[in-house]
Amino acid sequence: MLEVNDIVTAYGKIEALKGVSLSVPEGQITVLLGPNGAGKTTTLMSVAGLLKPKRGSVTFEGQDITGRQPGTIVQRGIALVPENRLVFPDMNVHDNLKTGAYVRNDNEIESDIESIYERFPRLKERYHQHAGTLSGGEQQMLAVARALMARPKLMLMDEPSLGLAPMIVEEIFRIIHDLNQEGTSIFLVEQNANMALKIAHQFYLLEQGLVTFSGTPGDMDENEVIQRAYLGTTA
Amino acid sequence: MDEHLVSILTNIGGFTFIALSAYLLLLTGEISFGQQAFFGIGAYFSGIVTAMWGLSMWAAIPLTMLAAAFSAGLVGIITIRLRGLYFSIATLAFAEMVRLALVGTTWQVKIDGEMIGPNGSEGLGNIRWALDNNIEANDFMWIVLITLAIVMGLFFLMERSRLGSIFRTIGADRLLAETQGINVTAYKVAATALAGAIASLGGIFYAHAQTHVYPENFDVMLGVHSLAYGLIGGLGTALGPLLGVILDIGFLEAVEWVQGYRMIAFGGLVAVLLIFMPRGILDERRVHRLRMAFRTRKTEPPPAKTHDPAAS
Amino acid sequence: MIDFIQNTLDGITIGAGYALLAIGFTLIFGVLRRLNLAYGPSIMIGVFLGTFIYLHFDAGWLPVAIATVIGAILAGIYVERMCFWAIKEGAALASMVSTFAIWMQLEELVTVIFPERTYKFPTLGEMDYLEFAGLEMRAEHLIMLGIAVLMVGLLHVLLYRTRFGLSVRAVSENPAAARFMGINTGRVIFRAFILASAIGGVAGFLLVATDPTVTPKFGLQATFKGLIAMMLGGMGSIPGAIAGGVLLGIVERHMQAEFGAIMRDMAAYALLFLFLIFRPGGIMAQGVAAREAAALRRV
Amino acid sequence: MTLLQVDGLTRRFGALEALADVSIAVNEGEVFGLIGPNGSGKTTFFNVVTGIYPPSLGRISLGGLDIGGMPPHRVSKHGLARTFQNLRLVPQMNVFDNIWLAQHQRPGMSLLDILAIGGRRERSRRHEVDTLLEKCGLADMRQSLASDLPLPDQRRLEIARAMARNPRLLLLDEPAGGMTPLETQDVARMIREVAAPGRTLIVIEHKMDLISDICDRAAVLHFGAKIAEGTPAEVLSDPQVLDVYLGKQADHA
Repeated sequence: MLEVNDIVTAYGKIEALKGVSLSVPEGQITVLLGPNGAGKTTTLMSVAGLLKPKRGSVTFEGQDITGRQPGTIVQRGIALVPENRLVFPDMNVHDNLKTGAYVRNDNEIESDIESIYERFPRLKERYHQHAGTLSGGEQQMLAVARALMARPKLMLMDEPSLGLAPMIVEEIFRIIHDLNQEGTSIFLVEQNANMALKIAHQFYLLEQGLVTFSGTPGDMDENEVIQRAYLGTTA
Repeated sequence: MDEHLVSILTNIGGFTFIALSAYLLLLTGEISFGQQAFFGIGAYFSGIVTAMWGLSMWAAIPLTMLAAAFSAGLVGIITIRLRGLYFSIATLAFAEMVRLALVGTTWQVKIDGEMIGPNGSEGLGNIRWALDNNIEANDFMWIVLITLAIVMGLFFLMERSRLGSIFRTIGADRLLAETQGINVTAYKVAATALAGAIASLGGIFYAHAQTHVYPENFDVMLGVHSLAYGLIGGLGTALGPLLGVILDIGFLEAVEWVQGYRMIAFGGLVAVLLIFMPRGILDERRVHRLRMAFRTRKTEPPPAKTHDPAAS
Repeated sequence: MIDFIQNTLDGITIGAGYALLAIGFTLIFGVLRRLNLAYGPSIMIGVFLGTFIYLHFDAGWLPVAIATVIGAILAGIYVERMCFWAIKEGAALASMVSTFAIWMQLEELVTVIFPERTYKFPTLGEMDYLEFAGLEMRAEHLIMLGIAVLMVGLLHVLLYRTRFGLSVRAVSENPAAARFMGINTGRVIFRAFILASAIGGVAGFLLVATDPTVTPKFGLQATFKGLIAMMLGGMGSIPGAIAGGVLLGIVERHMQAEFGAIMRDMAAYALLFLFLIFRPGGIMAQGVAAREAAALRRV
Repeated sequence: MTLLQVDGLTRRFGALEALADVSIAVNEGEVFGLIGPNGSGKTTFFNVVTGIYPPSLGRISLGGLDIGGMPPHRVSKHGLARTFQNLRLVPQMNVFDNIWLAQHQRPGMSLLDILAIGGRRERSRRHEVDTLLEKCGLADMRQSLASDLPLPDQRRLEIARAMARNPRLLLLDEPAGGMTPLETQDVARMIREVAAPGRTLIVIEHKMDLISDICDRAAVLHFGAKIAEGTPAEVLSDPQVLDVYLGKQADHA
């Protein structure tokens, strides 16, 4: 579904990605693991059109989307749940959801919001509240719901567990799992390797801007994955 | 020397002081819209000292600079908690209050049958120290330019000392400066006071060259110009503000055909320049490059390196 | 007592004009986080375009108003392209100085084309005073107040009921997150600029029409009245801009009536200065929690 | 002998407890590791100790002196220096000046010394900077602008700058963040051979091999609370720590 081909993305002179290739198959959960500073977020940004790769290509459903405007990419069906959630704090929950549907022109937005409320009753309870007053878990839920409003075929998620208590993390992962069951493909960046591997169909390991391993969760000893992904040790 | 040229050079000198004062604050990361207040205080205070009290300009200079430093320092203390735009607007408000206070102030005494002293919007006239002492325009120009050279020299020394680096560190990253042990509050107040004194020096010369000053001379236009000079000329060296002043006053006053359309040409020029050089012509990077080029030609190579495996 | 109420009433009217200026300022500041000093001068271009239409075609107030708004928008676009679009993000100082340079340019342009000191501007018609319980109000002031309230209402609908408004609010709150949602921030900024210029054009027209002379100093006045009103209310807040504008109008009016023009201006700046020192967040200052959150993001 | 004694340190941001009743004692001359998942409060700990945030509760004493709630510049006068996780150099100054500037905080520097541009003492101080640059492997880049350096060199420059002040206690925040294993080994050597001798260090790091390599002792933070302390080997085999990393990792960003 999504093919990333040998992309190089740089900040000024510093290359954060030194030729990353990976693919995300339709209907699956693909996880990208790696230590701090490995280039995980940069990879997501390059896919979502927020950073322009210097080299290489990104194709989605067979079409080249390298360097396209973020709006175009969202319209094609790729939505992003950013790191640290980044909800709009002074907007109420309802308006936050509407921003997710910004690229859409149809008139089913309100009915989609209703179905979001059915899925997340807690957001419905707080639909008039400013997003900044929600708890961390609720904000994460809102960020996921907001991305869903774009009716994505593929969701990019950047560390959805960051900053959340264990119980909430489990809930978020359950949501991700459910979404996938309903047919949305997921590309998930995580530091929480243990949780991520539980729901992943396949995973990649990114170290120093290069993919150093790819396979299914059974392919590598879990402790080694955690050592390399989380701690960045080379033992 | 040609009379026109003398007046241009005197003006360049006078306005470079206020440009330097805005530049000093820019180094510490603050944008002041209010340096014209201290330029104005300098003009009025020194004018009062020489025209009303009959002292010489040489006595007026230290007195005026002290008064300006004191009032600027006070403003610095009052506004110390304000950052960024808030500081800029506060300085603007202060400067406008000073200007309006001058408009509202009349304090005249009779000296030799003439009424002398600030007279509201009619300003302060009869600042005749230079005329009374037979100092011709040409000589006065040299007084201004030599003083400017001394102040610029002090600026260069400051920028080579740790003080300059401390100011730049505060400007680049206030939090870093604090954790580096820099007492940011104290240095900021010091910089504000120093900048006030330097701006007042410009005011002193302006008043004594013009012999008559008006409150409207010190409106916000002057303040924003002084800020723009540093940014046009470049924030990498004290030569930047001078270059900015020369470009504005020197170049455009000298070229006849832009007369009357001066700001149309200059405004457009500056806007275009800032697109390509957002930190001015002589910005930090260009100054660094020039310095490197100069040094490698002139002095020995950097100290021989010893082999260090960590460097590989 | 009657005088006091009368002055307050007049203050509110003039304050409504200031409030519109402040709203324009705050809209631009909201989406850009940079200061547009050329805001007043670009409105002035509109006002002079209106004057031109009036002088040469003897037009009525409606065509003049339309010309004023169009002129302000065109000048606003010029400012946006030169000072914000072309200068990269992060160079806020360069942008600000650039708007100042454009200000100088526009002001000189106007003085070259309109060499006299003042020009006449059409009024909103010859109308009577309305009297009520000893208070009087010029009908055109009432119209001005009415239009200002209408503008605020329209703006509210625009910002809270439309897709464009949603995008403006999103970019103001968090440009990065807005980009993630597929919002083209550059386009939103451009349109917000046009909107702010149009509001400014209306404000300019109203302010000049009720005091029907025009001078090239109008740009400076508009920039500073708008800036002061915005800062009094709190940067980036539209209710704040309205409150700041009205407060400024009332204070100015009372000071003018009691102590004259110099003290009126002095009071405006003193009020601003005191607010900055003691309540930098403006009338609509944020709570302690928000500042704590900001501190968290600092490191 | 204890150099840094932290007792019951708590720091709240609104309803969030970024540090919850943390007590840590670091001995003179020790290299002490501070580990924990992202957002567990490590950097907040540094920020409170260096005075950027005042503590909500608790005591911090450096060599017996209470430094809790002091502003950063005064804390730093008492012999404390730090580096930053996301690098805070003065980008438009060259490498030499970045370090040279830091000397201004040393004992015995008067206003005159701050204004000095020549003289015997100033020359010897400049020489010290060059010696430090060589020790840290930065001599080649002496004249380069700090912003032109690659990341590992920028991190080394930050450490060198902190050392130029001769601090008693040096706090390093992810000195090997974003580095390759080889670069990590280099920086570990630099810390061991140049920074550690005669000094007390606290190091935040995610890379456990670096912690095991250089630290005498370490503590683990989780949700702002200390959950383990001991030698790196002890800490890394602690069942609770393993649980945090390998099991229910959770954060508090």
